[in-house]
Amino acid sequence: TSKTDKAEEKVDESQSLAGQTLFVYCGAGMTKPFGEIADKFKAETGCEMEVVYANAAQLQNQIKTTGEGDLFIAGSADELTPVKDVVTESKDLVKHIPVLAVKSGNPLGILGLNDLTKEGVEVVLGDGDATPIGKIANKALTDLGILSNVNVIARAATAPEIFNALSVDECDAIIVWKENVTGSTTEIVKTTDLDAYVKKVPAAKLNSSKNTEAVGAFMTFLDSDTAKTIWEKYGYEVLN
Amino acid sequence: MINPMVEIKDYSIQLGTFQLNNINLSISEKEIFAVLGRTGSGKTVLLESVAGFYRKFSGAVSLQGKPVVDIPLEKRQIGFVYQDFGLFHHMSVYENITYGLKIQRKDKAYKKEMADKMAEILSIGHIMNQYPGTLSGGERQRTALARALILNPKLLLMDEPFSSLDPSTKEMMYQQIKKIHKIFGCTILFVTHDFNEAQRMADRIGIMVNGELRGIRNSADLFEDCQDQEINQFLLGGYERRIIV
Amino acid sequence: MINPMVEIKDYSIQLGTFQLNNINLSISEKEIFAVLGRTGSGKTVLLESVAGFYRKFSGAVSLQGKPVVDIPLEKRQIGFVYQDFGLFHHMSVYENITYGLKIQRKDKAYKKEMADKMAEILSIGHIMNQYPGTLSGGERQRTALARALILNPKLLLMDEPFSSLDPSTKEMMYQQIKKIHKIFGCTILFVTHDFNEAQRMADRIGIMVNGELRGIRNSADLFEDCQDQEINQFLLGGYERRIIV
Amino acid sequence: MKERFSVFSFFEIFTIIITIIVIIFTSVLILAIVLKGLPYLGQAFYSEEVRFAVKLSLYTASISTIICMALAIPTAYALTRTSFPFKKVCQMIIELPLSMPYLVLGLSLLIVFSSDFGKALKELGFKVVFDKNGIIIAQTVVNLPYVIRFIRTAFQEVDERLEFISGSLGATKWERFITITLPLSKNAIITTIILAWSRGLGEFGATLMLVGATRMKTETLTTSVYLNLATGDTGASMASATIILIISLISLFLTNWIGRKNPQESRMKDVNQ
Amino acid sequence: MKERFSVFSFFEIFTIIITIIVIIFTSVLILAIVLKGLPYLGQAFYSEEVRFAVKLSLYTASISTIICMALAIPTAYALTRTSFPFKKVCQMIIELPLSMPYLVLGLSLLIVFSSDFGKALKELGFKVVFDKNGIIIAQTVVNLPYVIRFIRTAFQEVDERLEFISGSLGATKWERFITITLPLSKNAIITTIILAWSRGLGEFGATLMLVGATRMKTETLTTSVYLNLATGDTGASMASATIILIISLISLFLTNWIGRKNPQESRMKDVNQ
Ligand SMILES: Nc1ncnc2c1ncn2[C@@H]1O[C@H](COP(=O)(O)OP(=O)(O)OP(=O)(O)O)[C@@H](O)[C@H]1O
Ligand SMILES: Nc1ncnc2c1ncn2[C@@H]1O[C@H](COP(=O)(O)OP(=O)(O)OP(=O)(O)O)[C@@H](O)[C@H]1O
Ligand SMILES: [Mg+2]
Ligand SMILES: [Mg+2]
Repeated sequence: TSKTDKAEEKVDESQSLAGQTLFVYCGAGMTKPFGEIADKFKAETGCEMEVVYANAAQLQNQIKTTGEGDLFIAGSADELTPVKDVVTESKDLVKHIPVLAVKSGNPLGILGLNDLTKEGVEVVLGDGDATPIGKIANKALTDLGILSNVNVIARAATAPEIFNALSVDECDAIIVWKENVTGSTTEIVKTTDLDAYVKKVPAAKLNSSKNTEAVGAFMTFLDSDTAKTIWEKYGYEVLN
Repeated sequence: MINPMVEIKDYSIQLGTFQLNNINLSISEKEIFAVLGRTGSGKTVLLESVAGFYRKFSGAVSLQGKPVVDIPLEKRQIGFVYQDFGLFHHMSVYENITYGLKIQRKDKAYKKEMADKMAEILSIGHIMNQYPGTLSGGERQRTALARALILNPKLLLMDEPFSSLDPSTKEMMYQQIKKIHKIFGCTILFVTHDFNEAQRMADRIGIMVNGELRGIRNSADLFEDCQDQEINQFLLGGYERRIIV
Repeated sequence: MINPMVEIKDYSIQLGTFQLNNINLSISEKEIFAVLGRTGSGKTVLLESVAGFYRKFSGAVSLQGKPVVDIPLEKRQIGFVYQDFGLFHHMSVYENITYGLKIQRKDKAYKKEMADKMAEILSIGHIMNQYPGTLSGGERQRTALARALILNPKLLLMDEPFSSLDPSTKEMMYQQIKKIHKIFGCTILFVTHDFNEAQRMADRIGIMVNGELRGIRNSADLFEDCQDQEINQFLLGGYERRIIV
Repeated sequence: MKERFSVFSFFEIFTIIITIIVIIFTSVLILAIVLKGLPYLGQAFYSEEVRFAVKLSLYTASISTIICMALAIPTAYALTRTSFPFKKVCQMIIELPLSMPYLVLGLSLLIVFSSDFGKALKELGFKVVFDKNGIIIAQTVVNLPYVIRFIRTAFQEVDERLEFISGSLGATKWERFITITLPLSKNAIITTIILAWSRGLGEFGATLMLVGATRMKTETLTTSVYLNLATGDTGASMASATIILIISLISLFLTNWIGRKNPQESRMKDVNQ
Repeated sequence: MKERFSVFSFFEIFTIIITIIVIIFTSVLILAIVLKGLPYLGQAFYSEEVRFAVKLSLYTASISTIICMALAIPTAYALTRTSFPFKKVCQMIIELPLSMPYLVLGLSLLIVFSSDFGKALKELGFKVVFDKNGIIIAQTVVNLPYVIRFIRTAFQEVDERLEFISGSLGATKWERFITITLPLSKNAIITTIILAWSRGLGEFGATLMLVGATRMKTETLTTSVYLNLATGDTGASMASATIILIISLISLFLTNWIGRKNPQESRMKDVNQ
């Protein structure tokens, strides 16, 4: 098919990218899939990949303060807002899916967001301003008109911390990114309540990038099956 | 039978290369006993042993029949004037002197009264608010003396207690200590390098030679000749000096 | 004209409530000068002043014509035997004694040789590897003496340097110091409470009374009567004692 | 009377130069924060959220410092003045967390206090996870190994002979400790308190992990810095940081003022080195 | 010869009980980490990435400790032994960052080293932002105020009289410092080194802000803990934490072993309190 052709073209390009370097900022949550993608790209094209991982806030500050770098892979498009001045172009990569998670076996029988208002259900969410997942949760619950009825016992500052709260059994339900939910002590509630709030992981080109050729090649590579397989391996859903 | 105040039996102790060897001594109540001896002969170690300072030893030291190490440190009621004074450098002279009374939870007025009495006896009234770091040698020595005396201990151990004093202050101290001894009847064991001082103050005198307590004599008989050549030599060392004067 | 070794002119200093008042003294080269005086009369402060210890004073102290405070501390070449010894407690006796030589970057063999010599003179060979914390009073004193003597200073200040020694060791020390003085010709200024010691060792003797250097006499004339009743009294304090012996 | 100062030696000049470099560098760092925070400072002072955070920060840092000292002083005493089996090993265990990232300590605390033990505590009314108490515990755990280590070092330096003498004057071990050991380590203890309190004020790794960041409930100044930074609101964030600096300045000033020595404790004060 | 121990007083028993509580609590915290990390430990040891992180951690922590001490010792000397104008103020400035959240210090560093000054440094070949050097600088800045404060306290406790005596025996200020002041603060300095090194090993707030974490380039053990935690891989994360614990244990053991006293420095060693 045409996709495999594209991949082959890239192999041909490899000579021209050897010796070049791409400087990428990537959210800490995506360390594993993106690390693998970067490795693959380097293997195929010979382009050096320097990927700085940190949490979104730190990356945003680094981008703004240093004025360096080619790409920013953020957890959601919202995270591009603080750096919108320096983003020239962005492209969505994979779906970032918020889910409702509960303890495995779903002892409280939570089947949807509306069940969060049930008596005795303790919920942990992300901070409504500082974390995208917190914003989503607020939005979803507000849209249902139940935010004030939900017993939110705590707000956490990062997605892994939200998940920790559930996995150590300090609450009954959480709203968190799908890839955060790992291990056997928790499970994702099969509900469509959050489908409307699915975000997309964007790859944003920064205006400090002078390496148009390599950036272009990498952007194309992100579309390749190789990249998509890797994303899927780590629980992300590929767009369309 | 009354137990002697201090009873040392077959006491030996090893400290580094130095050994205090097989000491036997009994000091009765109210007695004043002086220890003479060359520098490094073990006088201080002997006093420390009586105070129950050391952990590993053989033999026994008893105070009024009770092994000293079995009495908790804070209950031994021994007044000790250390050779290097051992003052609390973070406390003023007044606080140093009244330390024991503070521990006994005496009230302020009583502390003040006792301290004034001590200051009077030892003429240290003018330095009460100074810190030990600013004192002169003799002032430190008298502060240490006051700190021990104020508790009116049954047993007073003094390690060269007047060595930093000038002759006239010394003279005054002799009289004061004698007076205190008469009034309160404490037992005194002290170390000195001054033969004259030993004779004036003590009932009996012991001479230390190389970690052994060799001659124990009555004060008046100090210079009596004996078989022990080392003792004769030691006493002569002082005697020579005395005839030169 | 040769400058005197030590020249003190109209020197006054205030320390807390104590005042050293208008001192005038000139000590010529190779002279041995003794200071007597009651405890707390300011003898130590006088010695410290000669060593350039203090920051605020009036008048002047000069060594060989140069104000002592203008000479950097490390270049004053004064040997000082402190009343409380001031040993470096983190160093062994050997390290204490050879400290000055180490600073002068002398080699090991030389240090060893000099230390052995000092050990011989002061009979402290057996304690070379001990730390000051374990020494007896007399051993500390001799270590302090050795540390000062080893540098062969032009001016030796000694604050009651033999007070912790027994008579026979003292006797030995007198002879050794005299010998060292004869060989190296250092100037010596020392404090003592022992009239006999002062007379035996010193050429001249000064008497401190309440922060003033009152009588300065030749050694032989120490007990001469004078107008100053305080001095007479002070000397009598010792005399009384002497006649009692 | 005239005053005399000896000339500066080369070594002294060197140390002063290093000091100046350190001061300049520190000032630049502080300025970088303050300049960003200043314009938002007034606004921050009026914000109820910030005022809440200030109070919570001061409260938790103070309580955790008190707990830390209350645990560390006896422990340091036991480690230096008593003998019990496996003392060295115990000491190492206590000091092991020294190099733990605070994040890990936080996670570890979360695991411990979510266990049955933690649940039992919660039943008894002592809630830790997602609660103020958790902040205090996180700060305590983060500081404890340091504080113990420092106080231990301070106690070690105290001349045990003075303690012995105090004992022979009638003082029990407790009285010896209170009248001799503690006053003689005063400086080190003041320093340690400043350390623990400052670190309490600035800690966020363990705290965020254990109690999260619920606004107006478990939000300290430091969490507020963190949240505002994450929101992209650098100004507000630096304003909170500036408030921490101001608090810090006041406390340094106070401790300096308390810790000053009045009486002359030795002749060295008059000395011309 | 028989040995005698005085009976434990109530106070001593109390301190030992507190110690035991502290030890148990610490052990539980450590176990919570180790138990989670152990199954992944073997795998971690074989991972090239982890081995790189170990090396980088040891390297940066050691270098930053050396720099810290090299700056702090002269500064502490200047603050305690020399007099210059505004000394108290300087001291406060130096200690102000004590309570700064590391995150803020990191941001501040980022701002400073992204400025023209930082750009100039970069031109000169000294890259800080996104570079190993940045890790070292972040650790140094985070530790410096503590280290200065502690060494300053230690120097203050040294008897200046001994320094004076050393001077009168011919030692220049530098020699006095080397032979008297420094050896007499030995214990405090060892403790401070352990603090700085451990904190260097465990720091991530400032580091992440200044250099982020690039695998096989600027990834330390602590950032590895952080990244693994962020991706939800608690096992791998705790494995890295366990490695930090092991390193810590070894270093504590070594410093204990180096810091042991051999010669008998006072009679108190033989004493029965
Ligand atoms: N812990 C120790 N290690 C090694 N030697 C020690 C130790 N303790 C004491 N000594 C030695 O024991 C000897 C006796 O000491 P002691 O203090 O009893 O002497 P002393 O008779 O009081 O002498 P002085 O008159 O000089 O005070 C000294 O030579 C001293 O160095
Ligand atoms: N910094 C100070 N503050 C207050 N008083 C001081 C200070 N320094 C010294 N003094 C006092 O000065 C007086 C003289 O002290 P100095 O040490 O010279 O006495 P001394 O003649 O050597 O006595 P001794 O024979 O007892 O050693 C003492 O009373 C001492 O308390
Ligand atoms: Mg002795
Ligand atoms: Mg004196």
